[in-house]
Amino acid sequence: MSLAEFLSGINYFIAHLFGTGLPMAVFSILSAVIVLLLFAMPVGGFCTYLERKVAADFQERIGPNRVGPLGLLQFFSDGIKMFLKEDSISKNADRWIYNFAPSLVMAGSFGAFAAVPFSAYMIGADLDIGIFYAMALGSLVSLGVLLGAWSSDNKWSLIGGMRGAAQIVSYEIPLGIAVLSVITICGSMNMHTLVAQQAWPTAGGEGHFWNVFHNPFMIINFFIYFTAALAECNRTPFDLPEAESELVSGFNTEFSGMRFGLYALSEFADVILFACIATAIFLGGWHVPFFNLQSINLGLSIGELDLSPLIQSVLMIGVFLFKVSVLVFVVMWLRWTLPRLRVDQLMNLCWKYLIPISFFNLIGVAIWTWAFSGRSMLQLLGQLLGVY
Amino acid sequence: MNDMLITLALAIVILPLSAYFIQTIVGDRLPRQGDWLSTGAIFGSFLCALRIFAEMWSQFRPDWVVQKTWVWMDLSTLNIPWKLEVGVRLDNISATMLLMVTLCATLIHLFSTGYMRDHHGKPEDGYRYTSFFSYLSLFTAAMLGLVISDNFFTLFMAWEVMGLCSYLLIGFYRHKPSAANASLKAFMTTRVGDLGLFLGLLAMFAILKSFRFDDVYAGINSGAFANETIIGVSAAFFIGLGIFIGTVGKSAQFPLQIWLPDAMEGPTPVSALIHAATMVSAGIYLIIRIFPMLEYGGVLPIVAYIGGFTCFFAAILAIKQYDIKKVLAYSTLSQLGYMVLALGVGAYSVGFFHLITHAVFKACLFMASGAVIYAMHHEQDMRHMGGLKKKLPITFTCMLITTMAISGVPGFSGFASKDLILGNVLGYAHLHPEHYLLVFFAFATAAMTAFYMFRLIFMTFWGHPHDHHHYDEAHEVSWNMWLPLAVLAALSFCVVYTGSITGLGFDKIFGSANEWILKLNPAPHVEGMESSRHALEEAAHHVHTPTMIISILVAGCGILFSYLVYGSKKISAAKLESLWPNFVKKAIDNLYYFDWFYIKVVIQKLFLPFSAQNAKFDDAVIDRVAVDGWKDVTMLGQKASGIFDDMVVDGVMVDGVGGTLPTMLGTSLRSLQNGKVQRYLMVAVVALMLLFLFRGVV
Amino acid sequence: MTLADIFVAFCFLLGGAAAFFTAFHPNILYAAISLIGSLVAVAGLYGALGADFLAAAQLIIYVGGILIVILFAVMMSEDIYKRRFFEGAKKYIFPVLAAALVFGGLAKVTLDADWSVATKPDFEPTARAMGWALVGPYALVFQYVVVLLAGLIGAVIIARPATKMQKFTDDEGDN
Amino acid sequence: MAGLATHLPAYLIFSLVLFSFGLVAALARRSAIGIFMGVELMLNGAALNFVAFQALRKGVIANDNWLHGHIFSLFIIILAAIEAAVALAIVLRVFGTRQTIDADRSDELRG
Repeated sequence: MSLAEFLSGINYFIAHLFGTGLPMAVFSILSAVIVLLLFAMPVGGFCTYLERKVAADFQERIGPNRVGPLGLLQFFSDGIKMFLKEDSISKNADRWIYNFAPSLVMAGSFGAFAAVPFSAYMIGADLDIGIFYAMALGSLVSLGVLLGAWSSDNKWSLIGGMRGAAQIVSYEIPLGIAVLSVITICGSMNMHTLVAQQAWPTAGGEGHFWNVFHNPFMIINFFIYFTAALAECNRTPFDLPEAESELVSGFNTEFSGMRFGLYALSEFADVILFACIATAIFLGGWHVPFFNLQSINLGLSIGELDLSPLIQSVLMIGVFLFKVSVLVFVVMWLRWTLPRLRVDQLMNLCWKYLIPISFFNLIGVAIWTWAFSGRSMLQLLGQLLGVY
Repeated sequence: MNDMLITLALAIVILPLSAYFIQTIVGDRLPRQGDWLSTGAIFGSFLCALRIFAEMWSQFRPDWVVQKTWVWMDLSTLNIPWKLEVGVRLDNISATMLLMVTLCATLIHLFSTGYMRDHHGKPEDGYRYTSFFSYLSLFTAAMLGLVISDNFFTLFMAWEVMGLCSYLLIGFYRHKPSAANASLKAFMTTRVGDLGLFLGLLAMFAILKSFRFDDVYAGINSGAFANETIIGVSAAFFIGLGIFIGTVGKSAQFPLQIWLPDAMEGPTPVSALIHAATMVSAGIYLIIRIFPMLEYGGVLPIVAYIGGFTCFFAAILAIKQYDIKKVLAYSTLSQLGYMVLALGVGAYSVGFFHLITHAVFKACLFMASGAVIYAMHHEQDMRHMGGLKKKLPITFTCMLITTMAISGVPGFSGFASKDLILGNVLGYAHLHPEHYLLVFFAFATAAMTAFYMFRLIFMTFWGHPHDHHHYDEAHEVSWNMWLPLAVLAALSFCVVYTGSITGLGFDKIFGSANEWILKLNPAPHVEGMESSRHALEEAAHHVHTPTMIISILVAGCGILFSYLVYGSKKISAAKLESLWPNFVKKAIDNLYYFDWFYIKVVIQKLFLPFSAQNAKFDDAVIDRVAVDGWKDVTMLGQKASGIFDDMVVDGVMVDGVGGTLPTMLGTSLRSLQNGKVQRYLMVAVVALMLLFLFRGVV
Repeated sequence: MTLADIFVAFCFLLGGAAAFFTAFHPNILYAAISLIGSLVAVAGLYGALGADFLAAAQLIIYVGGILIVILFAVMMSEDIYKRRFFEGAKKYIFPVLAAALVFGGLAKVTLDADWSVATKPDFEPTARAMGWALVGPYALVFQYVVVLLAGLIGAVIIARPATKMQKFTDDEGDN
Repeated sequence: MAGLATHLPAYLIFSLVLFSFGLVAALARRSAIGIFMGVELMLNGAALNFVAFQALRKGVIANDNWLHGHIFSLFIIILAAIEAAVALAIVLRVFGTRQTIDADRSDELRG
């Protein structure tokens, strides 16, 4: 995967629909716009609605119900409100950094979506180092949080930002090691390959089903990943950077208007991103048990154009988004279930438990992969029963 | 099949090693503080070793070998002839060793669960029960790793890990200064030997580009060492001597024997495991592995004399000891000397035979002494014991059996192996009459061994109790402490090793397997040495019967004498002692002045003045001349510039640019040493660039 | 004049300008922030040269790790609310001269050399090849890199407050 | 400007620019962190060199398929990470003992 290809980030799906006649650059911009505007922004906004609904459910309230049917358009009106609000900057704030920081966070959380494989045909940029790329861009978030916090000239902000950066830097380690064990199993960092390997096992021995069921260590690994990802997104119970009962609103206290909107949106985008990656690398992406969606062929076509990729894509995206939304729901559920940790507990959890356990798991996964030549539990079972 | 054996061999090492890691990390939180984990792990190793041994037994041929080698590091892609291979080698020697080590270690672990019970408690309160077991596991893993190695590289690694464990375990009672000192002494002394080993191995790698046993043996036979010399001696001699020095350190031979008696400061199970059964045997094992090199390089006479002398003078020291563990420590020294002597005269398989038998009965002796000490509430002085026969019947029986084994009473394992050593030494002396001194060493030691070992038995178990308070409280130890003794004592009968009830030659029960240790372990083939080996075999066979008679006589005399002095008290011990010349007594009391020599002479008179001289040189020459001199030079420069300023500039160009130049000169010279790191960096960069730009000119 | 050329030119400009601010900006925090620009530009150039793994590694380690730590150190040690700490133009004179000397000398060498034998970057995936190289010809170096872990432990020990260390050694002494 | 992306001297000069600015920062910055940032810049310049040579002069120096330049850059990055840890530990320690990280004032070693 080269820079040229990266810049022109081929969207397989669009290429398939429109052919390759148009210049690649247009595709790339188009795909970026589609990914950003048509997916991440509305879904991020929708998540705010969902969060309020879930919260209301947990507290036996009704929640937003005025704007649109069931209050579904609430996030839209929220967005308008944010756009129209006065964009105030406090007097001593460092204007340059203050204006610059939210876009860093934005770039970090939205840029990584390019590597998320929504279906076998729809992936923003099919990079050879896809998962690594997503994590690399994710590391911009901590920088944005720290700088935004510092520039707003507010001690609550600064404390929140420091906490946020320390937390994200620390939890990047167990997260990375959990991802590393997935890479150990699959022998690739390419998102497409990672997902493709998790198909339901076929007679030829292809596919080892969802990675989370690959071996006992991977189940633990999934939980480590999930915990670390929660901390990376500053979600409860790790929401120390914006602990509203201690720090007003943490690192984004001073931000208002659309700048705050960017922070809020990218927080949800982060949650969705980590849910997407978790789905792709642990929960099998678009794969479902018992058969492979890619083998569906209804024989429909429009003229020369075979429609089966389109149909498969729709199914795959549906499956993928279903898994993602389950994970996102769990994240919201946790918010109303677990209390917030103290700072020392947070660091203890990371350095004394998650990191040693994840190292142990990495070694375990490596030994498993070596001992069973990369076969999963399911495949071994199948061999034992003589199914495959 | 072979793959399975290799896997088993790896499992043997990995089991205790993982036990060590688990113990280190979570040992304190396990039930019973995790002693069952270490014990269970080593028991698993024992089962694996048993399987390997069974395979070896079913094959029953001298050249049985299973090995697998992995490439660890291969830099030949970069045109560097550096290829490091590590692997596992299972042959008759290592299979037997594995069985012996795992058996002893399992039993000693079991024994420790009883012996160390007083240390049970939370680590916060200073109890270190878990640490003890984790160290034991690490040690065992290292010893087993040494045994399964197929090359000197991993052998050396395991060797050093054992050194570390020995340090940790000797100094286990770290609140006692004597224990801390003893651990340091052991570590430092073996380090001297390790230096020799290291040099030998380096020389070997430089010549052979390989560490593997097979390559070494093949290299010797193909003449790879034939024309090489290192610092004026032949390479084979240098390598052999260096590696033998490693043995001298690890197996506590003369003159590096000083650490082993002090090492008795450690807990008794440690003494049993490390300083009797396994670690000191590792030195002998090393000689066995490098034997062809010693033979080829002509180091064997040195080996023989060092072994002979060690066994003799350690036995003399043992006679005078009153600490029960010290007696055993010196007897260990003495028996190790026997093994080295046997190997030195060229009796390869006999040395190995004695290694195995000695490990078994000495582990039992040490644990029995541990049981006695435990029963006597940590009283170690034999003068305060006595009459324990009735109080500790099982311990007594086991100890008596093993004492008979070590003394060479017919029917016990020590008789078989020691008799063979004596026979070989005598045969060797027949072949080379100039070495008759060795025969004297060997037989005198046999007599003294019987004497001092029975002295121990009589003083401890016979007679009347000297300390009624301890005596009344003493009682037989619990099952987990006597069971190991019983097992090892059962293995101290020579029928296990030679297939005959009484010893050599009669009543063969095992048929072809009789004397299996000797049959299975012939020395590796060395070109041109076959005739001398054959001659030794002939000679030893020739003197077999006289040797047996003499050795039984000698041992019997020793036992009888011991009974007369300490059993029936017919001869007064004090009177006997007064017969000794005064200077001998004094020398023995001071352990032949070895410690005195090393500390007073070698360290204080040799090393300290040397380093003092160094310091003086540093102070006088480097500091004064080089460092301070630079200051003088700088000051001189400044002064000169001042004079220049006064005379030339002020004088000549009074109000022109004259004021600035000396100031700049002075400033720049002074700023050479202004302590600011950036200035230094800048000077370096500028200088580098100037050098770079004008490289054509300079 | 392809897309890649524009991208590379952009990276050059961004990196150069950011490096300038890193060296000359009077506010240390701004210098640290403009360091991001240089690092990101270098990451982009890695991408343009076909080193995709390195580009991502550069981002994740430098931007996500080292820069955060630098910002932490700046915020914890300097009095950052004293917005300007002018370092004095005088202090820059000799360093700039020295750097100019270095730049001039090396640039001359660079431009004088004959670079006619050149290949095009190939945009193959590099991660796998690098992995093999690390366990192949660079195995020894790779194992030595593990030793650098000692450096991290040393850092932890250095950063420990002095009083606590003193206490630690005292405790040991009592035993 | 055409062909800039495959023009080796352009990369070399750019890395030289980074190196020189890094040198200025390392030599002139008063604060130890500033010096450290300069060092990071210099390291980056050097690392870029390796990759540029690997990509654009492939097979000229080492005639095999190992990615030597990439590996060296990777080692530089690893080294820089560890250097950051150690350097900033020292900075914090210095700040703890003398309440300043001004490199000019930490000159106990002056002659």
